[in-house]
Amino acid sequence: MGFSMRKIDYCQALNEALHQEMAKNPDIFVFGIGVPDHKSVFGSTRGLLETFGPDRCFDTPLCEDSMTGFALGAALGGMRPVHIHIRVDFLLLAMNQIVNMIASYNYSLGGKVKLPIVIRTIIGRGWGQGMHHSKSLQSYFAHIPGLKVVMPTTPRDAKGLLTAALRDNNPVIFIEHRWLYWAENDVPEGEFLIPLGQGNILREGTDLTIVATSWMNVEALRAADLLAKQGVYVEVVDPRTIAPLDEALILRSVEKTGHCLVADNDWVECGFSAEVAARVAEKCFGRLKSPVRRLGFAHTPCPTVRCLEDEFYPNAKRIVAVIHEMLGLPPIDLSGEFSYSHESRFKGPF
Amino acid sequence: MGFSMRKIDYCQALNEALHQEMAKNPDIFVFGIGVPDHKSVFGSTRGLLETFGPDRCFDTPLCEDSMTGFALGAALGGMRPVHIHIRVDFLLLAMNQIVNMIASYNYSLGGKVKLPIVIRTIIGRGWGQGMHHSKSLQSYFAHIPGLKVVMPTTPRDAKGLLTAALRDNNPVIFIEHRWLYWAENDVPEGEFLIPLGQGNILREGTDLTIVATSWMNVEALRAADLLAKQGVYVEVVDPRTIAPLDEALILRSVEKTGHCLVADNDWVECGFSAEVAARVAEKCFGRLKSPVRRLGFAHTPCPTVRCLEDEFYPNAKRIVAVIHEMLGLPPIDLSGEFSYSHESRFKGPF
Amino acid sequence: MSYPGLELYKKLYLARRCEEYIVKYYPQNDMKTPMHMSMGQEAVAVGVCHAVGSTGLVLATYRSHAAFLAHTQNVPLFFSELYGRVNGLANGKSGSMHLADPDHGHWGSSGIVASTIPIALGLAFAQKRKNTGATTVVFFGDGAIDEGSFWESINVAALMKLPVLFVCEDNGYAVHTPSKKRHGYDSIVDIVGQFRCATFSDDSNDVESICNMTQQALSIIQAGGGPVFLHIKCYRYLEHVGINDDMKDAYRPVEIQEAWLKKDCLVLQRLRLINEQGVEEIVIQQLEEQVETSIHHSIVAAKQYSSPDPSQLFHGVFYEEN
Amino acid sequence: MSYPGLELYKKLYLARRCEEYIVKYYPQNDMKTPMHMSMGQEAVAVGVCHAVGSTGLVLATYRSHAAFLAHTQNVPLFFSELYGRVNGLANGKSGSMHLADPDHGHWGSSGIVASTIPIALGLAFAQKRKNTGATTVVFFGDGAIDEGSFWESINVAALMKLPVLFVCEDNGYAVHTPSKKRHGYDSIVDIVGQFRCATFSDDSNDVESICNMTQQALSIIQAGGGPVFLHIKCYRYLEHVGINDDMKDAYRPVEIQEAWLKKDCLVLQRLRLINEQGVEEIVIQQLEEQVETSIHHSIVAAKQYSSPDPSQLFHGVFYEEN
Ligand SMILES: Cc1ncc(C[n+]2csc(CCOP(=O)(O)OP(=O)(O)O)c2C)c(N)n1
Ligand SMILES: Cc1ncc(C[n+]2csc(CCOP(=O)(O)OP(=O)(O)O)c2C)c(N)n1
Ligand SMILES: [Mg+2]
Ligand SMILES: [Mg+2]
Repeated sequence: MGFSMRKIDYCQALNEALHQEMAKNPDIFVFGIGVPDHKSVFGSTRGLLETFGPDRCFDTPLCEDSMTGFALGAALGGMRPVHIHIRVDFLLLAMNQIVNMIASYNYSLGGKVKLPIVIRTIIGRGWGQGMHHSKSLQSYFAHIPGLKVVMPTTPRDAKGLLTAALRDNNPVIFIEHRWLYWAENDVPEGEFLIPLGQGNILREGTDLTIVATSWMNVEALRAADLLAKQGVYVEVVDPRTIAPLDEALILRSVEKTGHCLVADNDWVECGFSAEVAARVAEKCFGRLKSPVRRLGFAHTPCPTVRCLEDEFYPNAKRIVAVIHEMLGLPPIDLSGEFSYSHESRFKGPF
Repeated sequence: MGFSMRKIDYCQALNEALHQEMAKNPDIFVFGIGVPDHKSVFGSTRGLLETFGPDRCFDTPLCEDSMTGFALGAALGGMRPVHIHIRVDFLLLAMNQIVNMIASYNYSLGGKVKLPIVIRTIIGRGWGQGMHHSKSLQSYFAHIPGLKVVMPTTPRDAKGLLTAALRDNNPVIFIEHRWLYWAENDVPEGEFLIPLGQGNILREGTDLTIVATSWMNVEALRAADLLAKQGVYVEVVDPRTIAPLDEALILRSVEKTGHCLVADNDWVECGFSAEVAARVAEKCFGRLKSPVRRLGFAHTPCPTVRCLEDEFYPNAKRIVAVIHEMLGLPPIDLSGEFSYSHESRFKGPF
Repeated sequence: MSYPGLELYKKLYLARRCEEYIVKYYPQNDMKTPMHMSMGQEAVAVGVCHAVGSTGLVLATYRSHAAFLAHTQNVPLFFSELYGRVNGLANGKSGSMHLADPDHGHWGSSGIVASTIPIALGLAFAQKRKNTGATTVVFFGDGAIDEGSFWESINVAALMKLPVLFVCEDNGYAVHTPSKKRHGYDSIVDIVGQFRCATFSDDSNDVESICNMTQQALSIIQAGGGPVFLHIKCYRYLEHVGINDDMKDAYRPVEIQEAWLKKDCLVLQRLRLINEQGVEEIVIQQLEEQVETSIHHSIVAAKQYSSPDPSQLFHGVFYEEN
Repeated sequence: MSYPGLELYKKLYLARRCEEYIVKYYPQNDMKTPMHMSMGQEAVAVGVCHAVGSTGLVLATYRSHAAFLAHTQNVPLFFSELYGRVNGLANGKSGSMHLADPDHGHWGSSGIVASTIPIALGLAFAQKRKNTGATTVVFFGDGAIDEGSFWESINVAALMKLPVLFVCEDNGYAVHTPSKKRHGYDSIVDIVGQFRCATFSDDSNDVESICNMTQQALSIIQAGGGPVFLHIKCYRYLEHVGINDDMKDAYRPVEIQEAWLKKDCLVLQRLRLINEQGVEEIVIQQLEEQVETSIHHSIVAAKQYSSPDPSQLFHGVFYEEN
């Protein structure tokens, strides 16, 4: 049970959490479309079939709705299912089982049973993923009582939070971002757990708080770098779990900085950014030096062509520009700065 | 095309809009589970089968997902489908077709086609409707670009907005509240239309703005009555369309009153109430006299038993209590005042 | 009980009388929950649940009463739940549409048509993995077979050879819409039979036939032969939801109702006990009284419990260790 | 064209060569859209679309190219869309996975498996209501038939006798998972045949057989006989998504690939033209060159258009009058 560190990537971190927890707990099994194939969900389920056998790592027909019901039934039967979807968009086929059934099932049983269900799902982006492979939907799940919602940003969080999700006795929607799969940082080797409901300060700062989710933390950190050159120090707060939300951490940061920008990896309208903005505006009332601002996807379906995709997604430069507005600073020329596009890695086929 | 008025109820208003528009436009047809049966969706589709025949008013097998795709296809083929669901909860089976397909279909065709699809659906409440017959979900639809979302409160609005929805060339989710079906007021006899995207001031006031949706407007008006006795005059703003939102109307009201409570007929977390609160807090920054507050369903599944149902739903008394807090007024005893429960009408069977 | 058919009759009688009490007391407006009555259809739930026995796991629909009572016989908590009392199965949170009693192998009912069918797959998978030998039974109506999740579930169960018994309670209607207006085929049994899933059908309304048929089905399942689909015709006596007769609405032909009334499952079984199984009527009457008394007591007891405390609202959303 | 099979060959050749050009130019990273290649499977799209003719309405999947090209032959806008140019079918918004061309009766492709199947129902209903006489064709894979919406749609089409042609392009795999790991039955055709839906199947990879079979299907549909289901075996030459061969991944047996390569649909049809239909090879070569040139020109032209203006992002979410 060492805490010795070494650099691994987000994908390996997810994979490691699964290996370690499945070795410990024979009730855990992973399943879903393509889960045991040679591509192993971008590598995140690698080795599970070989190590734990086809009873604990298996493929399914294409039927998201009924296999989600399957997960619920397996949990009722004392198992700990992990249902994996290669895109969040496909969960829209399973909303009845997730929202009508899973979320309220325990309530209808008087709260008596354990319902350890993990739904792992991946946000796509770039290279023409387009309107059917780019959704995020954290607000859909956070809106519903009875679901926990997790969005890890760093490899360390990916491992620690997935471990926590696998040990939780309640349904957890675990949303990963495809572009984060290549992120690398220090991750403890042994088992370790980050409790659900604890946010994380990714970077300390004094001048403004950015609350960011998933990939948007990468953009926020990059914006923080750009702003630091100007002597503006922003604090980047990653809630990590969307529900339950670590409101206290967010509020503490905003109390300190007096400014808050929410950069959510999703559409803005009725999204998680609205929830954070509403809470911050209410709870820090009178102590905010500027109105809470929000950034998210453009309010359009996600287009395929790159030049429109670039407009669709907010990025570090847009964050910088909004922060300049918020702080009353003159705009600066960022045209020389790069933007993330993962062109070289995330390209055709994909 | 007279504007002569007479009192009819919400259900008749819906029915009248359907009759008038179907008579005008042969491309409109209504369909869905139980739509032409003798109960005619609580009476709202009454007479359509007899008047327009089984080609334009028909029943379907129980398959929400594919019949929603059917609606999309029919619209592509030049028809104007109206798909009716007796509870909003059942739309969770159709989320793939609504969110992945309908909402972005025109975008994928370059915006070239008309997609006149109306999805009428009803919010249940009371008498043990419970967790599968009580959802509201306006934020789910408003979150997604490409959908319009309407929630009429008054019979007049029901008719005017349904007419507008039926004439719109885009998908409209039209959310009715079962308890409003008995509401009565003056409704023009002839064809008439309330444009989508226009809110309505249901009651003028100077001291505080309540932005309320659907049934919550009834509670808000009742709260306004109770408060008026104390000399507190609240303005009740009904957005009527959730998307596109008449932000200007809301902001104007809040600029006047300096206080805003959002009373949404839904869960609070990442809901429409968050969107309104975030916008008002941002746009009225510095001119608000108190933080924007929100009221909605308790963050639990909807329980069956009455005493818990009463806790689950916010009501006029809770609105009054929150407003007292907001305005710094001492609480008053409301125990003698009635609460709406529609006990006598909305009871078993149902 | 020494007579083979008497236990079956007792369960039929229990289900029927519980609902007759509901009809009687519902107008007092103290059971504030929408009632989808099983009356008329009891032979399905009783025949199947009796064969499956207490180790079986059951999932059902909002038309929950007969399946619940036949499997759990938990009359006291049944009424406590319908009355929304603090000692109810879910402290009044679930009501008639969501009845469940995991301690007695009843894993839930649902207000969403077809939604418990896929849950049965996972429950059955868990039994297989944990080698419990238990069979999972899921009840659903002829409306549920319209839904995609039914088809997906048949495919998955057949593919994975899951120990599931699918029971289609075909009362011919989804609310007021007859099957023929919803089905683009003649025989669901012929279709399901094309999957790797054995099928049986029955339209006798005879609880013993249904029980025997279920036993055959169970032997296939227990031999590892995968899922079995039972298609059982039946007739709903009352309106879709509620306690009233609705023949006045004229959507169901009177002749058909008459035919079914003639083979009422209680009448059939009671006659058989007397005429074929040599049970004296007095024995039956005693049994009936016994059931009657137990129901009566359960109702009286239920009413004496209080409603849950408002703070209960927030409990049970997530799992709570005891 | 005077030879009956030449037009079919031309369409096969067009689809194949367009994709070969994609394979050639994709590495230049200017077509930034995930490519699900039809290569190997062209006989299905071409045979069916040819029979259906230009009045037919087509819906397809993300494996969109062959069906799109066979039905619309709109090569210029096809490439403009793949290159994300302002003159593309949807100004670059739709890319490979969402190809559509309503002006030529192509009503859309989708990135969500099975999701265009129910859309076909409504499109067919509209044709029936408007008496256009047009048939709606929907293409989908063997993976799509796992989804509930497929089953719901077959039921609805059969029930409503809709003029729909369901075309299952069975390449034996959903991504890397073979049918037998996903299907709890032996024959989809036997199952669908139990609905009120005629069925046909083919595993010849012969475009003329497929075209003839489709003509038979159309005569049933046009006579008001309701929907027809075609089950057509085929083989995908490349990886699930992308332009590469993936036999190295070893999830598909080499023998099977070899067998299919032997009956490559272009080879079959080319040989038939020469050996059975008396077409001189030079005629074929001229045709090939002609197609080749048109593709080449389309690509050159597409590249010369500019990308859409960023402001385009906000257009087309809702219907805009011109
Ligand atoms: C998914 C869904 N769609 C629609 C409804 C509304 N509804 C409730 S019961 C019912 C009919 C179901 O018929 P069937 O399955 O035959 O069961 P029965 O009521 O006849 O026992 C319908 C349409 C629902 N509850 N869930
Ligand atoms: C609803 C849904 N689930 C999963 C996926 C991921 N996915 C994309 S293609 C595919 C396989 C589909 O197989 P099939 O229908 O046979 O079509 P093929 O690719 O073989 O042409 C899968 C699982 C998806 N796009 N949509
Ligand atoms: Mg029925
Ligand atoms: Mg395939």
